[in-house]
Amino acid sequence: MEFVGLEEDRLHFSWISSAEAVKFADVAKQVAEKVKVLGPNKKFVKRYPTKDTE
Amino acid sequence: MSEYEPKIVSFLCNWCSYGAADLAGVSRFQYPDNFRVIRIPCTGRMSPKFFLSALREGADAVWVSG
Amino acid sequence: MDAYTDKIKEISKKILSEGKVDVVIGFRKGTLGYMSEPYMAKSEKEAENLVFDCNCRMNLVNYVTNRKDKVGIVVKGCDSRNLVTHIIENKIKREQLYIIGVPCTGLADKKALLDLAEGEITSVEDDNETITIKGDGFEKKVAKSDVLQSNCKTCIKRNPVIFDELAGPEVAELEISDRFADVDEVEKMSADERWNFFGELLSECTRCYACRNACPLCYCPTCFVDESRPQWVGKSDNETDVLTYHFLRAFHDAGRCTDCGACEAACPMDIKMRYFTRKTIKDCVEKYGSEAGMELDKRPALDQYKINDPNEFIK
Amino acid sequence: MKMISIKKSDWAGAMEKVQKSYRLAGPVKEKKGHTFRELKDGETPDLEYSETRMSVKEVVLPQSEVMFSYSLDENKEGHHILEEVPFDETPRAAVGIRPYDAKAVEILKKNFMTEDYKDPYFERRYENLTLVGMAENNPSPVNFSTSCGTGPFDESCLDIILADAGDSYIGKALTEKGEKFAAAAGFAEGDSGVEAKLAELKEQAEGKIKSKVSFDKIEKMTILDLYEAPFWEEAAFACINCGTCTYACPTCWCFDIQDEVKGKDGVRMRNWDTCMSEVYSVHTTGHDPRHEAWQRTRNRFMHKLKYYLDKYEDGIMCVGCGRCVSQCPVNIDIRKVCQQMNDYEPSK
Amino acid sequence: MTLSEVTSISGEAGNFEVEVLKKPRYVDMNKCIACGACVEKCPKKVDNDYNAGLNKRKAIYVEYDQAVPLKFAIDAENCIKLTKGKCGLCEKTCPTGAINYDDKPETVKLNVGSVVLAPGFKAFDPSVFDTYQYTKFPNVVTALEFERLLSASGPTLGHLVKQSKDHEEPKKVAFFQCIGSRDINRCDNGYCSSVCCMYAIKEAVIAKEHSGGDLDCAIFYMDMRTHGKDFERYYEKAKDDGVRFVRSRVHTINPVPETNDLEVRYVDDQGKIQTEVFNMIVLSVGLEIDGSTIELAKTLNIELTPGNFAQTGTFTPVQTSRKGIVASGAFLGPRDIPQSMVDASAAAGVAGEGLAPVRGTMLKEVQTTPERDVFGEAPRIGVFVCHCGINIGGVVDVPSVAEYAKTLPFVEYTADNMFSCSQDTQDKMTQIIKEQNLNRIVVAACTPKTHEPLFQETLMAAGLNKYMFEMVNIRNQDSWVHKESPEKATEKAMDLVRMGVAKVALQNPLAEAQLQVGQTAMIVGGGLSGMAAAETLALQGYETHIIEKSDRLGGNALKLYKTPKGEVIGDKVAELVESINSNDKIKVHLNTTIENVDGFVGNFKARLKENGEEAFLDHGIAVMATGGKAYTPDEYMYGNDPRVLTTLEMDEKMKSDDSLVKDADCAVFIQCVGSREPERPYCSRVCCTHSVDNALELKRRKPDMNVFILYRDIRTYGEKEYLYKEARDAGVIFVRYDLENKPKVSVDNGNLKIVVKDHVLNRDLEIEPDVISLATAIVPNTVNDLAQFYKLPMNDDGFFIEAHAKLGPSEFATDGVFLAGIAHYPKPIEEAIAQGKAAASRAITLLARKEIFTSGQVAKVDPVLCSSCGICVNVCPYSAPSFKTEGPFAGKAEINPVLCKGCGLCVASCRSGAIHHNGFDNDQIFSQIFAVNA
Repeated sequence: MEFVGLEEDRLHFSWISSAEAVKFADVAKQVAEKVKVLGPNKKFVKRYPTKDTE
Repeated sequence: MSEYEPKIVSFLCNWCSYGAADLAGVSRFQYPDNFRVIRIPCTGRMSPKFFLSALREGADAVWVSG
Repeated sequence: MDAYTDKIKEISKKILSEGKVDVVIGFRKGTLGYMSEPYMAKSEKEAENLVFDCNCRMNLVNYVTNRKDKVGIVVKGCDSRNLVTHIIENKIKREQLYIIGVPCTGLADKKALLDLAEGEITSVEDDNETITIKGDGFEKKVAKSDVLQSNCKTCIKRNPVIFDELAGPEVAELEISDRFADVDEVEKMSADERWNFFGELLSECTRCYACRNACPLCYCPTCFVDESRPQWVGKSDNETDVLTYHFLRAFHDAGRCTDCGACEAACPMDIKMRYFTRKTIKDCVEKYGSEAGMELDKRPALDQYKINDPNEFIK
Repeated sequence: MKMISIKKSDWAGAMEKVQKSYRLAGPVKEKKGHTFRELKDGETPDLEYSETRMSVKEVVLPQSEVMFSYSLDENKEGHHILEEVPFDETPRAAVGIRPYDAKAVEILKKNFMTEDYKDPYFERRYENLTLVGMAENNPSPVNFSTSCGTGPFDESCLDIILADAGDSYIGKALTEKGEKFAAAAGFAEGDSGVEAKLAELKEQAEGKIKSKVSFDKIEKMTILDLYEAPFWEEAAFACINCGTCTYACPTCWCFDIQDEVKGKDGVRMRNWDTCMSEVYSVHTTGHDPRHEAWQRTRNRFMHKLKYYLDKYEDGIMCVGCGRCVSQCPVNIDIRKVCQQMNDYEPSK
Repeated sequence: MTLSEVTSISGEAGNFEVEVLKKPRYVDMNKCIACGACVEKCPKKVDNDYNAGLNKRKAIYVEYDQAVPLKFAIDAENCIKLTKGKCGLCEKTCPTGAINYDDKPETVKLNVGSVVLAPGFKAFDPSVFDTYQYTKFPNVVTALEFERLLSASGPTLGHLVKQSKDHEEPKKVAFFQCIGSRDINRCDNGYCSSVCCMYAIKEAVIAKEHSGGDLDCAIFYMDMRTHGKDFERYYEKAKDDGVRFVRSRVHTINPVPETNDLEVRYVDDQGKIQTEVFNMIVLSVGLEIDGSTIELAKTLNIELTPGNFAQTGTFTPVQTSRKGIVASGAFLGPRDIPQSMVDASAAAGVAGEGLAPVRGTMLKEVQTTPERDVFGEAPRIGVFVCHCGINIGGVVDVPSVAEYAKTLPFVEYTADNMFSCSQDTQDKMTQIIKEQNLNRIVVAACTPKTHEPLFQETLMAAGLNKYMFEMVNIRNQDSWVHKESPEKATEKAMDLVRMGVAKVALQNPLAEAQLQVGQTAMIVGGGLSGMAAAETLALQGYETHIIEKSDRLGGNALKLYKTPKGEVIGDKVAELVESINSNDKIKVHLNTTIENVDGFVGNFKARLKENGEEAFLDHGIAVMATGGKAYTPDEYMYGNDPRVLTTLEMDEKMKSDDSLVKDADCAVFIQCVGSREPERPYCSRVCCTHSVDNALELKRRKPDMNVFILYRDIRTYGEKEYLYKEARDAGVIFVRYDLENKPKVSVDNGNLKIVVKDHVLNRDLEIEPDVISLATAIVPNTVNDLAQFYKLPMNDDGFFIEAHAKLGPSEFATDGVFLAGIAHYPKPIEEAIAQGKAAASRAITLLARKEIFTSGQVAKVDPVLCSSCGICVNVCPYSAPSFKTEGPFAGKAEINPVLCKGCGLCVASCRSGAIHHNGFDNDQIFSQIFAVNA
């Protein structure tokens, strides 16, 4: 996805075991923070046609 | 920018991160409210279709956690 | 090339007459001077029509999917790797096949030929070194290396990996210094540049699916773009849908694509969709050290489940 | 009928002028060659081209066109009711189309604008459209339009015809619509020599067309004979069933209606469809009368060269533009297939 | 039964009377919903034992967040109400009225047939050592404390800091091994605690991960004992990662004045005194048996070893000295998780041997409501939103959420409940489902992980298929974590409910496949572990077949001489073989190989070649006890001189008192022959003990014989350490060598000569032995075909890969196939037998069910869409997909619902979109994605 130009921070992967509540909350904060920095996503978003496409 | 509240679709593994999220609740750890969780049986279930679809539908980010 | 053609005819007639195969799938001369058409010879007489030249741009493995009869097939190096994947993925059995391997010196880029032509092309001749384009009142000779299809310039396997018989002596493999230069270039761009680059790349796509249909890997009974439960990819020429299609198709070919170039050769709009598949090839080579279709007993890189070394040596 | 002669150097100015009252579509030179598309303001149709991959079909029957919009939100007024989408009534012109492509529009009309039924989407676009043709002095080697009842200088379906006469474009306004357009563009009036010059160019151009098809015998054969002819499997073997030929074809008119919904808002749209695809013919039961790839190929040729011929008794559903021939990835050639059909002698 | 202890056991095997004292919890387990409201209010803080006293908990508490049962308890010693009669805050706070200060202890009498003792261990308390000054310096911590510091759920949330007041991050950490182990001078624990080397390495590696690579970790040790499966690799990797290993026992720690640092003095490998300053010192404390356990053993009349572990026999590894009472875990000796798991299963298996005749005699039938057929009905969704007292209702606007849910498609009924999980609400829900004719239910409340089964029962009681249900997590993942923004939390709850409704609307009733389990067991391998497995299976009443490729039972044990405990192995094996042969439930197939296996759990079918003839054997489960063999060395003159023997050959010579041994004046044992080498990077686990034992035996036979053991690390783990000490006391000379400087064996004038570099003297030592015994590696037997038949994974060394390295050592990820003995990893007799019994015990849990019900949430192939590419077959870790061999869809894939674990890997991998995932199908997940935005 990055290859086609999606910002790196729009996709996050992590491994958190069921015991790692702290890590979960931390990662959640980081993810939210990074995405906020990026601003609203414009890529890959389907613009649904609402009226004549012309 | 402070107004901007992204919507982040999170796919959480039932056995790992979903449990961690539950536990975070038990422990009352506060974290941002931007996540909309979809419980999946295992991160192996995660298909590229879901990433694409989430973004297509206007999610600002996707978070997959196992 | 004529030598290949003669040998292919000879082998085909032999295996057809001996009953080793029911049909031979190869190429015949097209109606346009710069095209060869996939063709199935069912008799010795029809085998006379077979040819092989630098216009044989389609990947014939596409034509053997799920066949039940005994098939002779003409394959280049890349095609033979698709054949390996086909056998691994149960699309055909090795026993059904009589493989006529063509040590390949590359295909001529259709667009390059047309650009060189000064009128109608009546024939394109290829002696492995030089291409001669003949037409209405003109004749041009060019070095073959100047008009190669771009995938042929970075070919890693010109000789077939499996075959029953070769149509000519093996050729030297290419020495490639900078195999993924095109992909590297894109990777160097910023996210926005890449986004615009691909937007531009796909802007003319009409979703005719020639690339998919020319691809031997795309044999699913129902393609994901045609799935209806739910129908999550729209069918219009909407740019997101177009991108979704190209993007996910590349995902599906990851670890399996041999860069045969049939997709690009088939595209009526000259879209360079191999950027997508080549990125997956690069990643598979770099991350898993795996090339598609090199061995019959090795499944594609992303087809494997490996139990990771359990590294939590917790007491 | 007004003669037109306009210096090439004046062309851009005329187009700029006409854009004040018309929306234009035409050939534009891009990286990979000429494409035919809607023009942005200030873009000039480039008449110095040999071919465009897509035809004028896009203008009267866009690849994707929204028909209705609707809302599923029960809190909104008029929910669950299909609403028409607004249409821009500004006159449009397709400038620089080949005369035989205009003939294709005529063929499309047979489907979309019949006596009994008029497709409103097609009709409003057609009625609003002025067809400004650009005759072809050097038809491509795959062009066989003269066998199809039209040609590189066919005036029958155009509003204006233009032709390249060296340093100027000459031509004539053929209809009232054409005259209006010519006036809006301020085309200079041509002298009486124009007519003769056009005739001369026409003869030269038509003479250059070597490729021909005949369908005289097809007409006389029965559908069943042709349908069951033995050559189909071989003729269609190479076909990969992509949609290239159908999308490139100026006369292929099939479409598919789709709903797209996001949240509670949706649209109903129609998209080009292609008979080459399996989903085109598969029934909801799962049965597919044209399950085999070659059956779909046969259907396309039978429709173009036999069913249409029988139904409308007005030639074949083909204008001989040659796009499908040059764009087909596997070199399936309608000329060859037509020949095979015409030459076929049912054994009976 | 929690908070309980056994006070006495009377009677005998088969009919014990056990008296159990059940202490009061002061919290009604049926009412407690573990919401934690009480903890917030409780004013009394107490040291938290779970975090090794490093932080505080309250007097009402749950030990840790994942405790089972997840119910709170009041610590009576610290509760203000119970000690002083005041407070009572928790009672007021509890939304469900679960607090009961009047709870009383009660004595429960149980009548049981067998008893399993699993009392565990306690960590050694290093306060007794004044040298390490554990009590004096805050930065000297035990490994257990360090473990908690590293843990994400620990007091510092995994952030490593010093325990001195500055709480800075340490730069240098030292680990001292063998604290309270291998030491009879100061602590009387002469045994090796077995696990400390490995946990120290692990803690060092994790500390480096948490604190960044430049954290310096040094481990001070005597012998590095990484004898467990894959441990040696981990040790090597730790070295590569920069963990320092210093072979030395530190004698003093001195504080560095003005700092919180500690100076360490030790003697290095070359005999030089070194000093080094560390910020933290971790004492790798050993395992020991708690005094109360020793008391219990006395009460129960169970004999203990010198180390106070339960006394067992090598061939009866979990059997205590009292019949009917078995033991497991660290009570049997210091051990790690996998070994404890093996013991536990073995103990259960042995305990069950005596109970087989009465199995299933005390069960009760459960009443069920017939399931309503909802096929063809449009969805009628009921949405129940839970307040959970104030847990959700205090943050999220529950009535609005319920109101909002009404507007969603197909929702016919909504309600908000105070406590959805209470019995009366459940009954009401059942009634509403029936009255409103609902066919799909959404409950927005806590987490499905704890409450889904409860609500599913409600659905079943109302006659609905239990899968027509979706739980929306608005407590754990919403109200509890977004307390500060109630509006956003409410918005999120609405979004989540919308997603849940969208998903459940597409849910279909799911059937749970049922499968008969063939009641026959097949054991591959007639060695000790195979026979042990057969014995347990047969004693529990199952027809058992042993497949042995050779012409006799016994395997490697036939070549062994005696156990370190002195048991003559030959006699014991003969006894075992006799008991196997005389058991009419066991059929032994000698000279038999397995040609092919078809089928799956409960229904395997093997094609055998028995004495050259084809035979078939249907079996419900299989045990892989395929064993291993001695590696044949190509070094140390082996094969070139008859005086160079392998350990097994040495055993033979000792058995027959061969003149080679009898007349020898000098014997040398060389360790790690073929083990711990680059091409075989694992420790063979048994060789140190074996060589030490043989050396000792030689000394016993001929006390003036010169006996040398050339070793790299001596790994006599557990109570085997006593042998090592005894051998040193008896005059066996131990000389250590490095992999880089292996001993050199040559023949000089017809005499054997060994040159080895002595580390202490730092010069070459020449020995002229009369006999050399090579401790050769154990290599697994080649069983690639079996692995393929059952689709079992193997590691790079050729040992099978078990289901889980820690928690599932005796079974495979493939259902119905179990693992025992050397095929898993090299191990001594008692561990091989224990694992044989463990494998049998695991198998019995399956066999005893007679039929298996599978989850409905499995993957399913649509053959029309399947393209037969085989990716699902290849990618599945559980071998659930295969190709159909007959019928109209022959060649297409199908998934055996019994084997499918519902992970969805195949679904995601299927390019053709041909695999449906019941309960998590693509359309359902898409519908959730589509519903994310309103």
